[in-house]
Amino acid sequence: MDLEAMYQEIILDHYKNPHGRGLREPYDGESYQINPTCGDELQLRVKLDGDRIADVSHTGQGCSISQASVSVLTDLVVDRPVDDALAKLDAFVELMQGRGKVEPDEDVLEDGVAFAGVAKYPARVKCALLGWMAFKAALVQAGVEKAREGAEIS
Amino acid sequence: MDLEAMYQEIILDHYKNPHGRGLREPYDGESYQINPTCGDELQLRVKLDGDRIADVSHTGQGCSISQASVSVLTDLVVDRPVDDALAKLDAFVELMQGRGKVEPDEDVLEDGVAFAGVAKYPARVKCALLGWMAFKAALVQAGVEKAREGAEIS
Amino acid sequence: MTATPLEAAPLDVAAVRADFPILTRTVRDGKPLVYFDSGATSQRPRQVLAAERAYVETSNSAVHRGAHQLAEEATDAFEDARERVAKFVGVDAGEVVFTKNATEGINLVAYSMSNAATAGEEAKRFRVGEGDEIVITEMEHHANLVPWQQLCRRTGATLRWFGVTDDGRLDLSDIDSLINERTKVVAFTHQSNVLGTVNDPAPLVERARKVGALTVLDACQSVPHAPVNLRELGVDFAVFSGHKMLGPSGVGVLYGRRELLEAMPPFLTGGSMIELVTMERSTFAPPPQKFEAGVPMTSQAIGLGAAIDYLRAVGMSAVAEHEKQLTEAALTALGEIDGVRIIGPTTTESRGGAVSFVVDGVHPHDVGQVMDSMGVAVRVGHHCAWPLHRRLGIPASVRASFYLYNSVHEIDALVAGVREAQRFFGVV
Amino acid sequence: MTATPLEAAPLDVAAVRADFPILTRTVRDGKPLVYFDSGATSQRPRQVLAAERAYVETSNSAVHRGAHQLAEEATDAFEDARERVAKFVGVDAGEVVFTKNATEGINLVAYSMSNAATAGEEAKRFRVGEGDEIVITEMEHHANLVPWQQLCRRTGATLRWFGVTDDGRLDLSDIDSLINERTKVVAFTHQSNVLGTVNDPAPLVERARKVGALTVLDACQSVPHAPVNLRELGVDFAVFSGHKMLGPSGVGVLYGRRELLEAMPPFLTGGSMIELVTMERSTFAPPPQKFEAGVPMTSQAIGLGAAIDYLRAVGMSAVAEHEKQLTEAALTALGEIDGVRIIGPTTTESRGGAVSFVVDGVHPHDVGQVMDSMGVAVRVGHHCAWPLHRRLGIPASVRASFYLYNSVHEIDALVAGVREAQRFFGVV
Ligand SMILES: Cc1ncc(COP(=O)(O)O)c(C=O)c1O
Ligand SMILES: Cc1ncc(COP(=O)(O)O)c(C=O)c1O
Repeated sequence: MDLEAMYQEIILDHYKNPHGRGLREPYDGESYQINPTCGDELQLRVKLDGDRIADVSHTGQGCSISQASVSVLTDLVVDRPVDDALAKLDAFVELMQGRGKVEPDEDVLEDGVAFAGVAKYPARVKCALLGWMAFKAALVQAGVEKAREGAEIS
Repeated sequence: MDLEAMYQEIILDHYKNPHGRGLREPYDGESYQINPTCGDELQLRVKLDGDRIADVSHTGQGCSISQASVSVLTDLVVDRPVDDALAKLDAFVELMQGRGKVEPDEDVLEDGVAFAGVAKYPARVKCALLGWMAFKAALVQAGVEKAREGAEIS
Repeated sequence: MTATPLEAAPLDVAAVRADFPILTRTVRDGKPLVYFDSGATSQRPRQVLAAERAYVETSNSAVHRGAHQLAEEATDAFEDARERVAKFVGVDAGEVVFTKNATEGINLVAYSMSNAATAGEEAKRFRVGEGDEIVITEMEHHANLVPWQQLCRRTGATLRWFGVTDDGRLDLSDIDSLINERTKVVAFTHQSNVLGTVNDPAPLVERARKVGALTVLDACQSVPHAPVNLRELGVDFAVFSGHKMLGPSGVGVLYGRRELLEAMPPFLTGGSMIELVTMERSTFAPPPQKFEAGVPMTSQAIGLGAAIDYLRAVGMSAVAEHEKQLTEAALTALGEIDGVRIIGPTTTESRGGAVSFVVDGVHPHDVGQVMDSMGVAVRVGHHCAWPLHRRLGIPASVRASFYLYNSVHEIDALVAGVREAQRFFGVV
Repeated sequence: MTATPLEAAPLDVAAVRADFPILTRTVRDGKPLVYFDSGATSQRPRQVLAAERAYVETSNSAVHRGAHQLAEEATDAFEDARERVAKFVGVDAGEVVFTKNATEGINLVAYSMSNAATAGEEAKRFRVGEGDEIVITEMEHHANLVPWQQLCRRTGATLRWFGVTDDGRLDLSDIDSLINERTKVVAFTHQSNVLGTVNDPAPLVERARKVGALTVLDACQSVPHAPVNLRELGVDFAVFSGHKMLGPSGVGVLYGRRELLEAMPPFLTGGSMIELVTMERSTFAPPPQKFEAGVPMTSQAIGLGAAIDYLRAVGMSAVAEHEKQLTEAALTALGEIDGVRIIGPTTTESRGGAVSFVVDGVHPHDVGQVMDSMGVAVRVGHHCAWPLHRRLGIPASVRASFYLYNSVHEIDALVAGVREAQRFFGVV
């Protein structure tokens, strides 16, 4: 196994300097997620501005993968239309649940493509999805009904 | 397997003409036993006369082995001192639980030695012991404290 | 011309038998084994042994808990087995809970229901108490009877049941009164392990739905022997056991409709079924994990997956057809013997391959002993269906139960055994 | 001169390893497997596989139910396994109940206690309700915590617990107030699956006896690793799992003192555990059958018997001594690495072979991933002891757990893994 293939530079960079960290007010939806197998936790807030994601803020503790993933998420969705964000969410979930067999679309996922290697390690997929589960749940709480649809994350 | 070795003539004779059959009054102790794996049942009564077993009467339904065994029991214990009967009980239980490796004493067990072959078939041991369990329990009910001791039957 | 689908190919008994090492052994001084006790437990083909062994020798580790390669492989193999089981009975993997046997599955539902009393609002529909009724049938195996008696004992609910007709069919004449507004559960067997009777779930499911009762199907004797699609049957829960369908002992299956498993309170608790644990309180994982506390029967689930592959390869329709032939042969041959009384339907109409009977004048135990001396393994007793035997007025019976590895000429041994028992005990 | 008893012979690791096929495999592109996850589940030697296979290929059938030769052989083999298990821990066969895992064993006791509310007078001593207390510890595995929480929930009893000291020992300073006249159960682990800490049952058993409380020992991590005599320890109940002691998955053991098992109400109900069944009510068989509903994990119990033979042949003192050496080596080597903090006792005094630690600046999941890439299988997370981790102020840890087949030089791989994780994540 090639450690570097999994822990791409991009992942390590986001892990060391996570974007969007710290909880901010005001917000429209919030979610608290835990990974029951390792005790990692994440609290995430979403602020909407009409159909646009205005802000994503978060705090918590976790491994490099979960921390980097929520940082990338922040980059991907903030300042985007909700529909775009949901499309990215679906694409990311599909990538992560693809057992390494899904070819990621860099136009959609940007830095998120770095997680392609993680998809080969089922035990880490949960880590990578933790932030996205929180994002989805926070959107639902913020009243974005269509966030209920789409990929199921587990 | 030799069927004749298990179903000795003596057993078949007792089966066809069971001794002591029918419930009689008066009695001092009574017991109802069932074999949970096959549903066989046996009701048995004991009448004491001081330290002597005055009568054993029984009814029920069961296979040739359980029927013959209670018939032999009747022959062995009726008109004997309680101590003798308990010694026979212990000897019979020992024989039956001996997996065919115990040499029966004909002086003690008389017709009961015919069950030596049955001891090789664990599933049938329970059948052979059903009447003896009932006898033991009935003695206890009749106030014979020492019937509590001795071989455990299960 | 199109190729014949696999399912339509008749079963090649000789080829099947070659996969079961135990069938080549002899018993009681060299008699070839005639195994007619698959209703109690079936034999395992070498493919099942090989699958378990391969797992143990290459990937064995604790599932859902580790992050190393072995744990990954083990988790994949385990979940893959779950998929196979689910597909085999037409449901989703998330609706399949692995238990130790079918008995645990029924107890799980019964205990979850009494646990609902102290669980949250989402579990409300599972609550039972005084005035509520649980309906079963008089032909149930103890596994689908005693847990409901105990649930009633714990909660104050009342147990009621469908009777059985003299010819061994379910008497549904009082269905509308038996299943009523007070009914919380209707639990019944798909196929009787004694009579062979196959019950049509449709009327029971329909009536139960109408009154809002949950249905629990005991599929122990149907899933191994015929194509069964639980979704199509429309039952809420169903159970079956691995050891009765060529799989290992120690693994059973509970199917539950997803929304029910989601709302139902947990039963066994401990590791791997939790979401969050503090000393004060815990929350629980989504199903099926919620119902699988502790390290599971991993290699056994994998063995069950291999058993299902085996059954699929043979084809369940072919299995059913083969058993029908065996049953027909047995019913005919036994029916021709004076003094033999068959318990249950005497034709193969809505009937599976368990043939129980009594021999006038010879106790079932003695019949079994004679058979055993001839190498024929049948079961004697009440087969864990004591009330049914009482209903039929007999203390016990002899049961021959068939499976895909039995050949029609083995029926001759069964008949010879009965005749020998009659001769030996002097009733002919 | 007398012969040296087998127990005194040191363990021959190379010979032992040769019996475990999985240990010769490689992982992650050809790295030799270093298996340090036996605390989660152990590997099975070929002798265990052979015993199961021999059973399945010659005697497989339903135990305690049949009268044919296979059923006899199966019942004998199964009961023989029970005898071996009993002897191994110094108790009687009638006191050994086979469960699917240790988790089921603890749930069995907890549910029997709530069932006592609706059972007869003989079960009175098992009843719990409001005002009663259940005492556990903060170092319990979820399996010995959540079932007690749920028992409290069902009955209204209160859960209380012993704390853990900073160095990972049980804090018994408040034993006299924690275990008091209201206490019904004292449940505690013999050896922590995280800290390695070995708890002396004596003071807890003594105090519990004084107040009439029942003791339940979680022996999951002690029975596999050292000589344990449950009778001498004086506990009322104990549980352990086959899969952690070289045996198959799917089989666990509950020990209960005979008089308690006799008086305790049943838990799972169904076939084989009954005495008399009518539609209205049932009575139950004596223990252990009373607690073994349905067809049991037969070949697995037999495999466990073979695992015990294997452990006895090696000698449990030799196993314990060998693990002590491994633990000593690990504690020393890890102690020398800057930035590594060992969780739990740092000497081998009253301590078994589970060594958990954290690496400053590197999350346990990431440490585990690096280890895995080097072929070293450790466990990361809270190891089903979340409250303990919270108490120690850490979300998770890395655990290396040892068994008889680990060699001391494998500790080098553990150390190399930690150093590589530190290098890779740039914390050194
Ligand atoms: C201390 C302890 N208790 C209980 C258990 C539960 O054992 P099982 O999962 O086999 O039921 C384990 C292992 O997971 C353990 O380490
Ligand atoms: C109809 C039926 N239900 C339930 C059971 C119980 O299955 P198990 O003993 O595997 O739990 C059996 C088999 O014994 C059965 O035949």
